[in-house]
Parts: sequence; structure tokens; C-alpha cells
Amino acid sequence: MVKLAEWRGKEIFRKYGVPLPPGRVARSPAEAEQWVRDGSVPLPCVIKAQVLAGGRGKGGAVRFANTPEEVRAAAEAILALEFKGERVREVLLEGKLAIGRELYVAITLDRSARVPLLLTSSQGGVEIETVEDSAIVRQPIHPFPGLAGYEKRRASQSLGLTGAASKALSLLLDALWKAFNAEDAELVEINPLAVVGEGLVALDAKVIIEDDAAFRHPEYSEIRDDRTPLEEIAREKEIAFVQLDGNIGVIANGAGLTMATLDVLMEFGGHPGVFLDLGGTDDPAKVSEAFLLMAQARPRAVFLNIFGGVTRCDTVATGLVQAMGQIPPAERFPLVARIRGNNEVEGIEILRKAGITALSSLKESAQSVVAAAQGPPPAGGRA
Amino acid sequence: MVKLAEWRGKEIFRKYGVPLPPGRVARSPAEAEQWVRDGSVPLPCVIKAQVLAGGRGKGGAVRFANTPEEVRAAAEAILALEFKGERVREVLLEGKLAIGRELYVAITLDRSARVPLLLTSSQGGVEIETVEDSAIVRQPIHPFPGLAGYEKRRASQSLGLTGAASKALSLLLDALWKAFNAEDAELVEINPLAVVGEGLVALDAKVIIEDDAAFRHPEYSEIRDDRTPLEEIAREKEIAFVQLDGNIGVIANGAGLTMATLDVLMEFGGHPGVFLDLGGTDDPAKVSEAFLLMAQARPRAVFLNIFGGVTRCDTVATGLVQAMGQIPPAERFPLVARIRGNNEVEGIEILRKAGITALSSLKESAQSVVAAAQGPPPAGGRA
Amino acid sequence: MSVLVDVDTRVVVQGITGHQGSGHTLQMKLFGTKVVAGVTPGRAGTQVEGVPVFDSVQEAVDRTGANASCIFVPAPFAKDALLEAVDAGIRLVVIVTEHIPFHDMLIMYHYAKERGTRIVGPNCPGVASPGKAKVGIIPNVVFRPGRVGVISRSGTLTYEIVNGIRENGLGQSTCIGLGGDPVVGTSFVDALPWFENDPDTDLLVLVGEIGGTAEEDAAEYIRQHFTKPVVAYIAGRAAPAGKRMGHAGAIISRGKGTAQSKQAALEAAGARVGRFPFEIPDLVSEVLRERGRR
Amino acid sequence: MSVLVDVDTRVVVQGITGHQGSGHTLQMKLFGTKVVAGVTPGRAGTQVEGVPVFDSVQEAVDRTGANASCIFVPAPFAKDALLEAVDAGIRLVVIVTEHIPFHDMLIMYHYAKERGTRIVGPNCPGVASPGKAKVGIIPNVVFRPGRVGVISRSGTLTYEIVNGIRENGLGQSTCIGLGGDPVVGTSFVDALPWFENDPDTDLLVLVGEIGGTAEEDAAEYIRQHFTKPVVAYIAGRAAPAGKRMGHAGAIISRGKGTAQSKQAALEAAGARVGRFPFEIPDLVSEVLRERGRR
Repeated sequence: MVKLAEWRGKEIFRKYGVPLPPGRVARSPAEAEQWVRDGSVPLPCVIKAQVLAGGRGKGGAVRFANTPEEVRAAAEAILALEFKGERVREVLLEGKLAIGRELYVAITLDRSARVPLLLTSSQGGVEIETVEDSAIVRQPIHPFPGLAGYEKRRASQSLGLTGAASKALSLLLDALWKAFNAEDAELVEINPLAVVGEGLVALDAKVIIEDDAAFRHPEYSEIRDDRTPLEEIAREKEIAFVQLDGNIGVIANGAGLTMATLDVLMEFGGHPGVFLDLGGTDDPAKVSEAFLLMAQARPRAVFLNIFGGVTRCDTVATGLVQAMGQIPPAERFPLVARIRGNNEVEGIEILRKAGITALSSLKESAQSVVAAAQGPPPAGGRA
Repeated sequence: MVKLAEWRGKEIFRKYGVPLPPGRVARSPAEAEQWVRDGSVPLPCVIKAQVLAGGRGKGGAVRFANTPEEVRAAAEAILALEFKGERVREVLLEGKLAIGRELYVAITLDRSARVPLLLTSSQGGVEIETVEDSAIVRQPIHPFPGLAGYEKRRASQSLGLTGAASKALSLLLDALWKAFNAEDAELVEINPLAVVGEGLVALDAKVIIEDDAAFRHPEYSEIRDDRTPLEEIAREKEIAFVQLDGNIGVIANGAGLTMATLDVLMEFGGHPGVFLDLGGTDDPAKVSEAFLLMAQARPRAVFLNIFGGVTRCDTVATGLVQAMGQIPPAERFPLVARIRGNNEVEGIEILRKAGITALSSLKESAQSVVAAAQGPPPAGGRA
Repeated sequence: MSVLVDVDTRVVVQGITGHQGSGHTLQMKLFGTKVVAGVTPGRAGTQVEGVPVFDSVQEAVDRTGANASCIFVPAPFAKDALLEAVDAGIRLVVIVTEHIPFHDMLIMYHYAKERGTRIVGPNCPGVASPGKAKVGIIPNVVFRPGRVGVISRSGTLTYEIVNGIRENGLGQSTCIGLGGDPVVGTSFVDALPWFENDPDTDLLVLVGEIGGTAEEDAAEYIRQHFTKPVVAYIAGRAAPAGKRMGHAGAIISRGKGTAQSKQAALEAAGARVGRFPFEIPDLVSEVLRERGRR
Repeated sequence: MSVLVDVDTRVVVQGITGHQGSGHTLQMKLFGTKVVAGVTPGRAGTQVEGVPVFDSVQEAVDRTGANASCIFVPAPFAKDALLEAVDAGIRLVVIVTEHIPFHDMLIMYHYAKERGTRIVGPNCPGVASPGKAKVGIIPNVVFRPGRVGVISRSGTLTYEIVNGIRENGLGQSTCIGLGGDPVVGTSFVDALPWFENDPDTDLLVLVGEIGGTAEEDAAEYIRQHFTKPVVAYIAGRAAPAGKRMGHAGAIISRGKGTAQSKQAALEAAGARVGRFPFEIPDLVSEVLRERGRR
């Protein structure tokens, strides 16, 4: 899941022909000022922080300016922000337009019907989650013939567009449909889509690219995301690793089992801090690597939950013991292991020899790790 | 049907990534010499007349050259040719390659199965019509998912390609498939496709673009074709008009009826010289226009065969009479009309008043027009 | 019984407000067809020849129970019109429009087929069953109810032949004009089984032309499965190779698609093949007489 | 009888020469499955675990009568492998491969569906019916023949639950792992009717997880059509919104796909929903006892 910042989403929109306001990206106040001085961005203009979090308008991350000096000052202020935990690295400058109505258009996936879904609403400019279902028109688009003319006409109708504006929508939807498919997007969203005179202009851009199609899109591999630094490392190592708010690290094999382990911990009063799914790996080196990554998250305690089905418990245990030896004593943490399945006895023995207690009951082991996490804190900080 | 000359076909191939020999088009001997002097085309090279007719090799329209002087001389000779009735306007210069085997690859339409058809044969370099059916591998390609990897592997197998050459074929077939669809082609053909080292190179290019998709491809509207000048005019006026070898012009409404009229004429010893299908037109002005075009073909006699079903016989007759008045006396020709169907009586009456005899029997009218065509020739030449 | 259309056929005309659409709506109604709706985007609420116009096929279906469509919209929009009809659940679509790119038709054909919608055409006169319904543009005057089935690739030539059958005192069960394009929704081979199974058809007239191998395919089907007598005519004996004769599909290319090959195949399959169009009505009468059906 | 696979299932393994392909070929054979062929282009003529390898699925089908496929090829080639299997007439395709772009899966899903081929997966453990056949990678040791059906979106969690059922002295009729991707060939709603109609299944275990509305759709189906008892577990109560929890499909986005919503829907449909995975085998025993089936 690669969430693109507004300006990157708009670069994609431009490539496929979605109409945009005149705009430029700036990485410094001086650059921002230059874009208006050289006429690249007309005045008055809007200056927007390029962050992934929503709610920029209310958070002071969007400002307006009428003169080059105001542009510089606004850019300076925004570039100094840390917005909902994200440092602002770029601002997008765009000429202000005489906006009529604000609409909503998006293409996403309908998982149940297994088709792309075109969403339109005449209530644009607000978070779509706050719009009533009845005010959103949903049209499934069959992937084979693709977006049909009659579907675009229905979209026009739903948005109350006629004449030239309806034709503009038709072209815009074609562009959006192409972008959705050619860029392997999960979501392409324009909110608001502004009616400007007889035309349409995308005032914002939300584009999410699918991770699994990365082999077709090397151009997205370098784009920063809302992943944490550790999640970023995990991604490069192809480990399913998610940082959460708690302090107990969970390693399990299989996404379902890892999720279930978090659930059990929560039920017994624990606070999961890391979700780490080993997947189907058998390889002690890989297990070891995953475990060292976990250590970097500085958990108060770690819970290893393995069901050896396709994988073998003993190889997982071997990797684990190898990794434990590499963790500096100051960074060590209590470890509770629960191992079931293939070569369970051998796995438990390997852990026992390394001084790690392994239980076979999920309930007991969960209770035990929750107790451990409530003990004295380790040398470092929280997970 | 827009048949593209080799160099235009290769421009399309280049656009989609089909590998080609280094080459340039020249419209004069001096230009040809320049392309080798400035290194655009390496020596030795081949110089090929850019005509639509086949059999260039045997017809002296393909020559080889080792020096810039030889290139100039060859280009001069070829540009002076009239090849099977076509004036040579361009030559294509291409560097000679160390060619291994010569293969055949094409994508065309399977009308019965309503799918594109991938044709491959290891017997390239000869006219495909002369290759035995058993030496051609035909694979239907479903238009929806498009060309699949396993189909490309089968193509590789059929051509005896392995390793790097097989990978090259896979990329080449993807390019060809894209070209076939994106350019609305009826045929994309590479014959021969040469094995050069571990790679593949398209030595020739045959591309036919579909007429009906012209609204998507204005870029082809200016391309000369193997149409006659009158056929070219007819095309612009959207009249179905075909020049044939005989001397009797046939105007009818509907392609099937027009063809059947030619057939009947032939059976009675006539030689059709023009096929003109009025289609479903009702409009006297359009009929008149078509008739004047017919006159330009200088037929010895003209046979008008109308069945008024959707159209009305009287409006057709009106258009005809209008047109006859505009033909200079020296260019007039005997006209036999056979009219049946809607408002048949009115139509016959209109013609009678203008001095044209209309019969209702197809047989009698055909015999009558054949006799008329065998009479004294009109002022001008043949149809 | 009849083929493709019957008294329950309820037609929506796509492109009803155009010249062709409105004129043929009237003709279909005069034929006795239940034309229940028209569609032209932006013209909802109006009427054409007493037929209510809607903005979309779905509305037309919802409001009028239309189950067949006749498409007159211009070629660049025909693909969309077909997709709309299929998605609205229409089961029979006759496409009169000509000059639809065959690349579009490939998509249209497979999309419709996979959803169980039958296309007739494009570039075709449509389907008519005298006394029941007509979807398309075949002139009403050539028909009278009877027991001769007709399948044809051409328009006017077929009208002439059908008219000749009428003038000979016979009538037609159902007449289908397949259209002259290289890619058609319904081919001879698709339509033959319907006539084989139609108790109202005694004899079949097959009107073919040069180009492709549809007639050869038909001959093979007739040889193996078709038990009723067949009278055939093939247009284009005088056509040279490599030239398109009016119809996009009427071209002899790469040695395939000659009239000779088609005639020979049909004769070998037991069909009576006429040399002239005007022979066909007489051949029909003759064959029926031989079989004692007349 | 059983669901999807039975003693007539003849498996071709696509990507048989890879590490996963060869290892699981052996496991499927040990389960008792008729693994009749493998496919790896360029490796025809070799054998893997005694199974002959072919260059193409068509050859494998022609030579061995294979009617089901198990795909292990890497994600970038999975679409092609599926098209090849469908075009060769394979009726059941289990796709083990993970990380297939969902845009590819959209094409694969519709192409297969329109041709009557059933996909299970991708990113799934497959289908197993103890004593009959297994197509996929579910560990053999967790099974024993019995009358509990299982449908699940996860892998290891399911193995654990299935194993627990076995340890409680019960067995399974058929177990299907649907896979954790956003677009899957078979959903709960697709699979529920098979278990409803399977005389060998007395009770169904449904293992869901956060993301999408597949469990809510299933609950609706169960409420309306499913007459057998259902025991369910939903993983991901502790998962925050907006994060993908291992599976590409396991994400709460835009307020949709929470465990709470799924649990509530299933409970309202009459299912017994366990809070912990280890409760499920006991709930199964309990429900069967109540129903007098044990």
C-alpha cells in the first residue's frame, strides 16, 4: 500500500489528462516565492502541506496568499510544521480558482463483487465517510470492456452535470479509469472535484498504489509512505511487520494466527506493540532476522506463538535461539513461547536448553506474557 | 482498408518496440546517399522500393549496395521505377544483417471464431500462401485477457526458439499484439522475421489498418493506398465504389444486390467495370453525386439496378435524372435501368420522361446492357 | 413458434430520435411489433411515433419490460449502446449501425455472448417473423406469413429474394439478415439450429456472399445436422480478389472466400444453389413441390 | 460426496519443480491425492516425486486427464498460469501463490468464472477432504475424516483450529482455505451452498478476519439459506484501522471491515462465535452434542 502525497497523485492525474489547477511543488520558502514571481503559479494562490494525514485545512497546513511575500511566509510556516507526526517536506502551490460546486469522484475496489467501483457524489469537499450512503452513487465497472459511456452518463446525472461539464466529466472519468488500471491503484479519488465555469478541476488527489504490483512499478519503490522506520526496514526484508500502540511484541506464523494472538493478549489485559507474521518461512536465518527486527522495537515482553503445520517448530526455535544470542544484554526482554505442531517436542527442547520456557497452552502463555510486560521495564523505551 | 507501405508499417513497429534493422527512408538519390554518409544507415545496405505490391525482390525493386555511390545509383534506379502500376516515391535503406533463419509471424482476424489469430511458421521469407497449412501454427487469442504467456511459449516452440531468442519473441509478440489492437489493424505481419545472433529482427512489415476505425485514427487519413484516384474520391464521399477491369458500370443499392448484378452481367457475357453501391441512401443529391462519379469512370454502358425496400424508387430516379443532365453530351453513355419495389411505378415514369427505358426483369435488362456495351464506343476511354 | 422473435418480443429502440431510428420505429409498429420504448440520452420524457423515450436502457427495461433492442446509434457509440443493452438484461440486440470497427465488435461479441445476449448484426437488416414481430429494417411489404426460413448476409438482395418468394405465393416463417461485416454476432452456423428446430419452417433459403468461410462452415453444419431442404445463392462470383465489395466482410483475401468455394461446399452438402437471384423463389417452389409440401 | 474435491480429482501442479511445488506434491500424494502431472515450461520429460512433468497444461490434461490444478508459480506469472489452466479445461484451480496484484486477480476471476472454472485463492492453503484428496498445502497431520466442514480466510490459524477438532475426537468433511487477499476466487458466500448441500457435513466452522464484508455477506446468506449449525471465529479484534495485518485483505478501511461488525452479523444470523481460537473445537463439540449428533 503506497499512499501518494497530493502532489504525486496530481503528477499521475496530469499524466492521464485529469484537469488540474496551475501549480508547483516547493521544498523551501525561496522556491515557493520564485514560482509565483516567475508566473508558474498565479496569485492569489493556496499553499498546502504535502502530508498523508487528512484534516490539513483545520490543522493550519493549508494557507492562502495574495503576494509573493505572503507566499514565502506561508511556505515558511508550513514547512516548519510537524503535522500529525509527519515532517512537512514539500508544499504544493496552486492558483486559486473561481469555484462553483464541489463534487466527489473516486474509483476503488468492490471486494465482494470483484470489480472496480465508480463512486460519485454531489457532496464533495467533505470527508466521504461523513456523506450519507444515499448521497453516493456506486457503479460497478466490469474490468473487461472497462468504463462504458452509459456509466459515465449516469455519473454525470448523479452529479447534476450537463452540456460541456458533462463532456468534461466523461473525459475525466476516462483518464481516472486509465490511471486506476495502468498504475495498479487501489484508490484514485478526487475530493473535491470543483466545477469551474463549464469545466472541472481536481482540487485534491488521493492515490493509493497496490504493493503487490510493485514489480510492474519500480518508480514507486522510493516513495516515502506512512510506514514507521522499522516498518520500512521490514518491508525491504519482506517481513509482515506492523507497529502498534502497546508494549508486547507478538511473533507468530500466519496472518490469521498472529491477529488471533493479539486478540488473546488484549483479552487478558495485554497491549500488543508489534505484529510480526513470520509467514510460512522455515529458514532459521529468516526467523533470526525477524526476531532482531522485533528487538529494535524495544518491547517490554515478546510472545512467540507458532503452530507448525507447513513449517517445523524446531527450525523456528533454532532461529530464535540464534537471534537471542545477538541481542545486547541491555536490550533483552522477557520471552514467552508457545509452540504446537510439527516437531513440537524438538522445538520445545531447543528453547529449554537456551533457557526459554515454552508452553503449549495459548491461554496460559498469554497470561504469562502479560504478567511479564507489567514487570520492571527493560533498559530501553517502549515498543 | 489502409495498406501501409513497409516503412510506415515499420514506423508503427518501432513505436511499439518491435526490433528493426537500422534504417531510413529517402525520397531522392541524394538523400539516400546522405543517410549512409552520415552513418544513419550502415554499409553494406539494402535499398527497397516502397510500394504496396508484392514480389519486389524479383521485380528489381530491391537492390544492395556497398558504397555511398552504389547507394545513390541504386536509389536513382528504383525511384525511377513504376512497379506494377505504382510510381515509387520512397525507398527504404536498411543496414544488411548477418541473418540466421527466416521466420513468419502475424496477427490477423479469425472471422469464424471472432477472435484475433496469431500465426507463426518457421518457413518465413516466402509468401505465406505458398506455405503448407501444417507448417503454420494458428493460435486464437481471446480479446479479453489478451495474449497469454503460454501462447507465446507455444509460438516459441513452433519456431524452434529457445533461451534469449525465445525471450526476444515474447517481447516482440507483446509489441505486435499491442500494435494490432491500438492501431485497429486488420493485419500485422512480419515476413521474414530474421534470427540475428540471439535476437530477432523484423526485415519486412505488412500492416493493414481497418477503415471503419478511421474516426479513432485521423493520422491514417492522408496515407495513399492502392485505391485508384476515383476510388479515392469515392472514399471521401463515402460511396462504396470499386473499379474493375470491364466496361459496364453497375449501380445498385446494397452490396449483395450490387454483387449479384455483376454476377448476372458476367453470366450474360458482360464485363463489369465499376461496382457502385448506393447503400440505403434516399437522397436524390447523393444519388446524383454517385452517378457523376460513375460517369468519370467512362463506362461503355451503365446498368442501374434498384430494389426499393427501405429506399424509394422515385427518389433514386429523380437523382439519376438530375445527374444525367449534368454529364456533357460527349461523355454520355447508354443507360439501362431496372427498378423494383417501393414507388416502382413512379420511378419508372420519372425515368421514362427523361428518355430512359426502365425494365423490371433483371434478366432482360442485363441482356440489354450487355448488348449496349458492345455497341460503338463513347467519346472517352474505358471504364 | 418462430425464431428469435415472437409475439412476446418487446422492443426498445436505441437512437430512436434519429432519422433512421424514428422512421423504422414506425415501420416496426406497422409490422405489428410491440415497440415499447426508445432511448436517447437527454431526451427522456418525449415520444417518437407514440413510443416513450428514456435516458437509459435500464430505465426503459424497468418501465416497459423491453426484452429486445434495435440499435441505430452512430458507429463510434455502438459499442457503448450494446454494453448498456447487455447490462440492462436485454436478450436480443439487433445492430443496424454500419461501419463499426471490428475490434469493437470483438469486444461486443464476447461480452454479450458470455452474458447470454444474442447479437444480430451489425450492419444488418435484422430479424422479422411475419404476423409476429420485426426487429430491424427489412421492408414490411416483402413479407407474408408462411413456412420458408431465410438467413442472409445481405440486405436489398434479400428483400428482393424474399419478395420473390411472396410473389410466388409463398410466405416466410422467419427471415434473419446477419449483416455484411467480418465479425457478426450471429453466423449461419449459429442460426441454422434454430430453423432446424422451428416447426414452422419447412425449407431454408441461405443467401451468402464472398469473404470469410461462413458459408463453408454452414455447409459443414448442414451436411452433418440439418434435415430440411436448403436453397442457396452466393453473390460475388464476378468479384476480383483483394477488393472489398461494398460490405466490409465481402473480400476475397489470401485465396479464401471465393463464391466458387462456397457454392461447391453448399452443393456437396445437398443444397440447391441458384446462379441468379431471380432463380431462388422458383427453386424454393420447386423443392417444396418435390417434397410434397405445396 | 464431498465439496470441490473427491476421489476423482486428478491434480496437475503448475510450478512443480520449485521448492514449494515439489515439497507439496509429495505431501498431496501422502494425503492420498491423485497428483497426475506437473508443469514447468522447459522441463518436460523429467519427474518430480514420481510425477511426470510437461511443458504445458494442455499436454498434461491430454496425457493424464488432469482436472484440477494447484498453482505455485511466482506472482508475476500467476495470471498466465491461470489462463493456461482455464484454456486447457481445468475445472478447479487452487492458487497458493501470494502477492498477486489484485488487478490481475480481477481479470483472472472473471475469465475463469465466465468459463466455468472455479478458483480457490490466491494466497490460500487450498482444499482438503480427508480420505479423498487435497489440493493445496494444508498440513496432512491436522486432519481426520469426519463430518465438520471448515471455511476460512487464514492458514495457520485454521490448521490450529482443524487440529483442535481432531484432538477433540472429531473429524472434517472438507476444509477450504479461501486466502487472505482482497480479491479471492471463492468467498464464504460461494462456498456455503456447497456445505449446505453436502450430506457429509453436519456443522460448519467459519474462520474470518478483519477487512472487507465477506463475513457480513456470509452472515446474510446463513440467515436466509443455511440450515446447519455454524461456529465462527473472527481474527483481528485488536487490529487498528488503516493497517494491513499481514494479509493484503486484512485491513479496516473507511470504517468497514471491523471484527465487531462481523461478529455481530454472524451472531445475529444464529452462529456461535468464539472469542478465542482455542474455544472453537470445544464449541463444535458442544453444538454437536446439543444437536444429538455426537
